[in-house]
Amino acid sequence: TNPGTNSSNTEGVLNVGMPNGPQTENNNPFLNSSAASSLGYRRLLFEPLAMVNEVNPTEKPKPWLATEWTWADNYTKLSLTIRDGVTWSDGKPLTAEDVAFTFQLLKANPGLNIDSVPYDQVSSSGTKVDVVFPRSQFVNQKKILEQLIVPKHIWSTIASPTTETVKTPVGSGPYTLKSFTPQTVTLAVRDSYWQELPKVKEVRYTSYSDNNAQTTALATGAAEWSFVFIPNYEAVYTSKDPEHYKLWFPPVLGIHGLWFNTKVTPWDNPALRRAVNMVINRDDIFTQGEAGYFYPKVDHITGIPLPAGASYIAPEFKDKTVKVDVEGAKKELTAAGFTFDGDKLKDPSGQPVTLKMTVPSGWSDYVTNLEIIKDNVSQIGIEATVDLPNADAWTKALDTGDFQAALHWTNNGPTPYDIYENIMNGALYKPIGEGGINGNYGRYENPEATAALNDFANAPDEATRTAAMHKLQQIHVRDMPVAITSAANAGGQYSTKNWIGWPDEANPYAPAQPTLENALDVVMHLKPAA
Amino acid sequence: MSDAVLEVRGLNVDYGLGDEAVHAVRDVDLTLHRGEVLGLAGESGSGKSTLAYGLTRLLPPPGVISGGEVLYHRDGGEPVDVLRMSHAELRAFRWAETAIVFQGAMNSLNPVHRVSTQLTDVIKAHDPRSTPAARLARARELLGLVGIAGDRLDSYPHQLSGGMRQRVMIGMALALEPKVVIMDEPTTALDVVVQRQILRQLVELRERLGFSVVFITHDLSLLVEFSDRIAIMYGGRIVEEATSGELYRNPKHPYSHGLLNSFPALRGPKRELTGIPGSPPDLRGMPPGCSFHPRCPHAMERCGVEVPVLGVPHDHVGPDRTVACWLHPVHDNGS
Amino acid sequence: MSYLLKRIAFYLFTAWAAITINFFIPRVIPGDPVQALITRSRGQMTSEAVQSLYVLFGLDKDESLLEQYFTYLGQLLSGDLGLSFTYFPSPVSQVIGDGLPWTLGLVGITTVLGFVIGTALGTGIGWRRGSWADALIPITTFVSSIPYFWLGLIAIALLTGPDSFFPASGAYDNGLVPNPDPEFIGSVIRHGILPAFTILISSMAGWILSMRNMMVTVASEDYVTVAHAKGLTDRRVMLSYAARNALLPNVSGFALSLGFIVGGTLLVEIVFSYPGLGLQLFQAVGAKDYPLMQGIFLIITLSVLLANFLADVAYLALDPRTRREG
Amino acid sequence: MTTSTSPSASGTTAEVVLEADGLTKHFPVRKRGRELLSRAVRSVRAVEDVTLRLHRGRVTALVGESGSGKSTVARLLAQLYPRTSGAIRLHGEPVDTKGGKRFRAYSKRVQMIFQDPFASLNPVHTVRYHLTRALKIHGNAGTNAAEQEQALVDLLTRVQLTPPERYIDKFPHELSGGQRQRVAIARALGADPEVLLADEPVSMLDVSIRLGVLNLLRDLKERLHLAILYITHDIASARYFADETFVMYAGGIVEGGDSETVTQRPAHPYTQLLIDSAPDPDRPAAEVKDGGTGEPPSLITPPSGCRFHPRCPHAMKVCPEKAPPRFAIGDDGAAAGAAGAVGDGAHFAACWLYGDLSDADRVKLRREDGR
Amino acid sequence: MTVVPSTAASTPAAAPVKRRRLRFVANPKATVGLVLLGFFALIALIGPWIAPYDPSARSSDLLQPPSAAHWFGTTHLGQDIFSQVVVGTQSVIVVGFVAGIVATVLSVLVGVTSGYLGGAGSEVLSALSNVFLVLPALPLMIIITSTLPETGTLTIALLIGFTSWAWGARVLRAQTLSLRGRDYVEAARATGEKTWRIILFEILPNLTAVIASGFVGTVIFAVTLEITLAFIGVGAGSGWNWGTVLYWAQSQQALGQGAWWWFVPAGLAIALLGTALSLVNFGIDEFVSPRLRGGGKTSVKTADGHTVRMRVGFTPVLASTPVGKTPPKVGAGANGKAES
Ligand SMILES: Nc1ncnc2c1ncn2[C@@H]1O[C@H](COP(=O)(O)OP(=O)(O)OP(=O)(O)O)[C@@H](O)[C@H]1O
Ligand SMILES: Nc1ncnc2c1ncn2[C@@H]1O[C@H](COP(=O)(O)OP(=O)(O)OP(=O)(O)O)[C@@H](O)[C@H]1O
Ligand SMILES: [Mg+2]
Ligand SMILES: [Mg+2]
Ligand code: NI
Repeated sequence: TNPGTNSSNTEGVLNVGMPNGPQTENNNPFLNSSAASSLGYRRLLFEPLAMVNEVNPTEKPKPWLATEWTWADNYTKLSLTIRDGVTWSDGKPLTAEDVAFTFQLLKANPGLNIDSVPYDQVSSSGTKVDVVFPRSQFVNQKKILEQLIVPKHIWSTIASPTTETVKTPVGSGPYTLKSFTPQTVTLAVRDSYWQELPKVKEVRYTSYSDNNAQTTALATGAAEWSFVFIPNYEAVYTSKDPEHYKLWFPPVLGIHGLWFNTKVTPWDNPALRRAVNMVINRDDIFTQGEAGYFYPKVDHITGIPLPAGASYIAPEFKDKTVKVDVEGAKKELTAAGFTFDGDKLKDPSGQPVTLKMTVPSGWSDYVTNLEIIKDNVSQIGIEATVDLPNADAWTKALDTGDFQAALHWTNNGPTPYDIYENIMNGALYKPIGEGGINGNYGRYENPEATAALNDFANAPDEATRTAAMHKLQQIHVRDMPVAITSAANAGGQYSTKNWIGWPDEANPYAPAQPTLENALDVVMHLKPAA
Repeated sequence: MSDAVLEVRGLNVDYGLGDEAVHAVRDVDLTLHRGEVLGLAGESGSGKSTLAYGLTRLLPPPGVISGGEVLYHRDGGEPVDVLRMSHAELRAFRWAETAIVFQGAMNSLNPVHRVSTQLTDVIKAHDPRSTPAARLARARELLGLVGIAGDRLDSYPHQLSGGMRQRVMIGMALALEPKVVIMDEPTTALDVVVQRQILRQLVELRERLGFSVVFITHDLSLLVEFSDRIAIMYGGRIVEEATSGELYRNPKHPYSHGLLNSFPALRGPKRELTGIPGSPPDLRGMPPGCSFHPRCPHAMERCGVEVPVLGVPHDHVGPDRTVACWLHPVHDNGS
Repeated sequence: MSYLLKRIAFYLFTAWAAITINFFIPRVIPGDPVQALITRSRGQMTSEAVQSLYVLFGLDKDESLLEQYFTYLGQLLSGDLGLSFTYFPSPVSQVIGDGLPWTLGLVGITTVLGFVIGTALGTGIGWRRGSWADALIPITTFVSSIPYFWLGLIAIALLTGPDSFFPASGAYDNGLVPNPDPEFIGSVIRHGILPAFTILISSMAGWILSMRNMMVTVASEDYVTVAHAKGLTDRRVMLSYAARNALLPNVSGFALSLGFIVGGTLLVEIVFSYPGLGLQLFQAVGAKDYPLMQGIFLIITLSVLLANFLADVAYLALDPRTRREG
Repeated sequence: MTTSTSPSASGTTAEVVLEADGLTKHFPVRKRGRELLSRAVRSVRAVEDVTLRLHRGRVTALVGESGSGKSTVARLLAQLYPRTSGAIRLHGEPVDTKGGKRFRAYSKRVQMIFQDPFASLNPVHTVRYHLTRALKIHGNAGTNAAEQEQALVDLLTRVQLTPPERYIDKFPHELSGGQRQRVAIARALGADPEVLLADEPVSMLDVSIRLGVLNLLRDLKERLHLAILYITHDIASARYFADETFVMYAGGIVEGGDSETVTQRPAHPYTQLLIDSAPDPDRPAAEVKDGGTGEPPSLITPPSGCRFHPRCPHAMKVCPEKAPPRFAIGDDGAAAGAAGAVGDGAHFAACWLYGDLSDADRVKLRREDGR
Repeated sequence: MTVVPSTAASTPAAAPVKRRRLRFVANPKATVGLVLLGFFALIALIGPWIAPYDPSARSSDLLQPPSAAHWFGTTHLGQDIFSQVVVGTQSVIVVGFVAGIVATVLSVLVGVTSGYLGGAGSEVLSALSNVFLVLPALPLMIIITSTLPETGTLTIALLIGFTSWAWGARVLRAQTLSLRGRDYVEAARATGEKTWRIILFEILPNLTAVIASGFVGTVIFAVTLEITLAFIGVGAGSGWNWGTVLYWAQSQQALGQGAWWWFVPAGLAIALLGTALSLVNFGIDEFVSPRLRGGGKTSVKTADGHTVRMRVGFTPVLASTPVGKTPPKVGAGANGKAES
């Protein structure tokens, strides 16, 4: 038997696992490259101002270090009230000054400001903090509220915060770092905390070297909480202990889909893109490529994941889902001047239509998805191939527009804005051959769409925003620059053997992913099983 | 014969098995007497080395002994057949009773061990109770015997000259004071000065220790000068055996005759060298009858049919000698 | 120039050349660490955020490759390996320090063990050539041809499980902190057995074969026959005469294989999630983590050179002939 | 092959073909241990100041202890080693070739038979290949296949490998040592040289085969007027086959002259030792004198003066001090001429015993024993 | 003297050559190896035609164990694993042999030249091969393959070839150095041979064994490397090979799912190919080094029916009776007792 797993029962230990490979002692909460971020334990050491539930983005954020916040001047000014009675793990009290200092730190060190929030003026007095921004931060609300706060008395002494590995992290969270090894990081609960102390006395973050090892750990119970892609999860994971082994992968507002290069004939023709969108078998992709859970199926015509984005759907698209419709697709094509030569599809100029889709060679789920799409499009006479360059070449190809079609993802956010912004923002447009962008890989150029995006981000009123959002949906449905197949997820695998209280379909209070901001909220909810 | 130490009877040695076998030594009968030097000469490939190794069962595969006896006469004991010994008996017998000096001294010494190690390990193997100090002293003494300073004990073989290595081997051969020392062309690679030094030492040691030597060489002058008796081999058989003086002055077998007329003399008037016509036989396709007959100037019809028997020629008077040639019909055994 | 200086110059040159190649090759790859970071994690990032990463990694400066190269050489000379990108801002030396002991421990020990056991078996099989022991040869050949990652995976599938003695991954039990107490050591050993076994099985076979062949060759040397003639015991002839000489080529092979410890068994570490240098290198390569890659390459280069040097020395020590004059 | 290609068949037998003057060869020695750091360069002084002439139609024997540099002299003469100093002249023309065309032109006229026939034939090539190459390189292969075949057959016949068909397509390992040695000789003859450097061409053969090869060499000398350098350990064969004999000791020539004279009336103490040591069945064993012991000298740090002096029973005070020049020796074996003025083919010895010395120099270093 | 027609004289030449070839085939190990290798080569050649399915084609038989329709079962997409393995053979064989040839040619060029020439050029070449020896092969391959937009089979093969010659060059250099001093090389020089002829015709033929076993070694190395690369998802390219099969099996956690059929065939195929190559290598070794030759019998039967092993130091005695004499009454079993 494995003593490592046994002991967790008795000692109130929670075993978290991530498939991220060995770690190096680095607890800098600002840097994504630190072990604290990679494994997610920074979320238990440091705390945000508020918790945003991505699974249900319309829900009001849960106050955390800030008890209250108000936006003013069309989201260019934020006033925060900081909670009283919070102490750092070294005993010093947490004040508004610490919060202000954190924002100033980000402003002074662009390297730390991973979200690139444009902080302008930051001031604090008493329990109040005021932050002023140069432009509307409507779409950045979540990022700002989720910012982890660090103690001024420690960080002001750090000469170079960007190259600081923070060996002894001092935070306001309920846990402190107990021990660090490249394999396992152990956190222990503090003596005092501004809330009721969590039931989990110790959290162990183990880093497994890859998905296989992580899956095995989940299956054996060595890891109780994780976020990993498991092919055929029933066979490999849940069947080992159906009563306790659970997974919950709610969709969030971000997508994966087949991006077309809209500047390459014949794929510059929206009718062709729409036709392809109509024949993609999303069920196969979901069950075979995404193992029936990982990236939830998106079959709404607007590409917005449901139910997370339900409130944003334009009325005309309500309940409009895409089903495989080969005949419809063919009709659409012939209407647009395409012809069929026997089985083969010819574009209006008479050229046979082929589709070269690229995906990095090692990405098994994407490759599987493309194999499925390849099969699907052959039904409308398109001869497709799947090209498997290496990840770097692929990244470069997308960056410079040197591709026909590729599976890729978008950013996610609290609204569908991030999805559309990534796909259609003209500000990100670069001609084929030029690169250096992060979005609009399909070279989609439509001033109308760009204007709608700007409206949504900067509009002073809700009505303009709604109108802009509906506009974006119409453009998407019409032009279909990306055939969206799946949603991004915020899920996780967990075991209810030792701990209960996890978020799930019935109680979606937070995403189930152990590295997201809500991880602390999840741990606070956990109770020993029976 | 009462003073024999080693008696070889009907020894047959093959390389390989069955039809492919090369019969390298056939029906060899040979007696080595106590304290004598028995020279073994013959054409290259006539089986001299094979015979020497066969005596102690040291032939490498695919060599096999297909028949015969090698009787070793222990002091005062019953003769034992070397070919019937178990491996353990053979190990105990080797070196303690018969030692061998191999053809190439460079290859006979293990290049990675010091001379001292190689000298002492043989003593240790046969006398495990001896102390290291005693063994080392003995090794030093042995080197002294063969005229090498004791400080060479710590040398590696490659640090010694060819002559010195050869002498180390001779010293090693004497380590256990064996009764028989077999030497296979021990001096071919050396110049005459060194050769003579070594042989002189060997003669002295033999006089002191009283062992017998089987001495194999191509150098007939050396053989005649150095050995008491000489056996001539041809085609895997012994064709003639006599005391060295006898053989030199009066070779009976046409092959011996030819051999002795093939080497030039350093002194005296230059004599005519006639050599032996023809080329050596192929062991795989030995001519029938006397294997020398295709080259023999005196060949008779009978020579091509019947193998001549090695025996004392009936026209012979004087000390022991045998020959296998139809020119010299032999007495019946013992008569 | 004396021989020794020449030798040193030769090693220095090789080291320099390898370091230079190791510097340039990763940099001619398309893409950069930031892009790789995003792509690899299917990360989501706005264009401005991407820029902040360039700033963070110090990649925003417009330095020519050559300038970077000289900066790198300068840092190297002062013993500074730079900061890793993947684990930014952890120093490369710390990352390597975390992985190296595990690699050396697991792969190092098994390499040595494989050599020792393989050589011993090879000695015996070669000495008894023609006996039943020869039947082992085809088996060994087959076993040595199995890719060891495959062997490892099968071992994991068959031998590990919730109730198994063998853990499937890691170097020690979760929650233990490395320190020399019996629990930790026991745990390390338990975790090491399976990976060690796969390496052992596949590396041993090679040694068996080469040692066996050398034994067969050496057994027919004259000095071995002499040793038999001397009436030494079979053991003594086998070990002190045949094996001692047959060992020589194996030893230099072994010394060189020591050099491949770090780079060679990456897959075992991947398959068994063993937190060694190979795994780190694999990740560094995927992440375009130049500093870490170079750091590990440097270790590999140095260890291969060191191994070469050891091979020289071992030969000198074992074979008195190489110490010969003229 | 015709004999007409060789120069005037009837010329004087004393014509010098190849000449070495003051030939010296030092081999650098690999350093070890502590010496690695020192600057001193150590070397094996394998050949030191050797002067030698090879005559048309004459066999010159070179005898001496093993390791005295005989093979090195032969290789130097064949231009296979660069020499440290000294000169080599072919028909009076100094030669110094490092390779390329001029070396090939030289190798056509001067050919060498290597000491070890087991090593000097490439195991992967047949007799035919070895011989064809020798013929082709030097343009003796004729113009068509038939002529080439004829030339091959001629060569093999000449070295008595008959019938040629039986040997022509054999690999070296299928030949006996004597046969190999004869193939090596045939190869050298294939170039149709003027000079043959034969390095122990019969060392590995038993006496009967040895005789055949030596008779062949004599025949070549007589029919083709080759100049032959015959290196051997077998002094008796030198007496029989060589017109002139030189004796080498530790890198230098210590005595030379007519073979019969040198072997029957050796002048130099080393030659005397050598002749005395040679086995001789006609000599009663008691007659053999103790030729002195002692190891051959190190060539890295050779003894000063006369290199033989540490072993010489007649060593005098001058011997360790000055290296002796060549002194001519009269027919009775007594000193007969001044140093250096030694005529071609005349008997000489490099030993102070035959020099003009003051009495102080003649003081014996050790008690003379025996002689 | 009669002119012997060249045809007549050259006929016997065939005899020794034939004998040599036969000896190689006569080695049972090499024969097994060659047969296996031939089998794989055949599959490589005709694989695409004999494969029952398109290896990439999906079907509705998801993750099925071996059956009559799918001999090696199916993948998570319903692809036929048997077809994948069969079609994948080609890539493996091509990579192995192309890489083997490239590396062998390079190692011969560098090793032999640097060994024979000596001087500064030799030092430079030797340093070059040392540098390549020091470069870590697998990581380097991972890096280089990511430099190239597409890594087809041939690219991988060439890359492996160009990065793995150093070991062979080193061995060949050492061998050449020792051959250079051989008398027959000197003798060829003394005969007047040109340098290039000496290298090509005197030295190279004597290196055949080293070159051949180096070639086989490189083939094994290249095959393993390709499969390893494919297995970790680098340079899997678009084609199928055994590594790709394993890669898919691994990424779909086939073993965890109990789909052993996904893993086992490709792994065994690799092991079999490796074994075949090693066996051929044995053949080469034993063919060239007479001392390793196991062709002859290693044990013999004595006259009294015992089996004795032939071994150095203890020559077997088949019958220890002088011919024509009656055996003495000593117990016959005492001699020739095998010791091992
Ligand atoms: N392994 C072997 N296989 C087949 N034949 C062999 C083998 N070893 C030796 N022979 C043959 O056995 C015969 C006798 O060889 P042996 O070595 O005894 O001759 P030798 O008289 O010692 O010759 P030399 O004077 O050249 O040393 C030779 O003709 C040789 O070809
Ligand atoms: N290539 C070399 N490098 C270093 N030393 C050498 C070399 N060749 C020969 N020597 C040394 O030069 C000396 C003379 O050697 P050489 O081969 O000329 O002797 P030799 O008279 O032919 O001896 P032998 O009669 O044994 O053939 C020896 O001490 C030998 O060790
Ligand atoms: Mg012999
Ligand atoms: Mg010589
Ligand atoms: Ni007679």
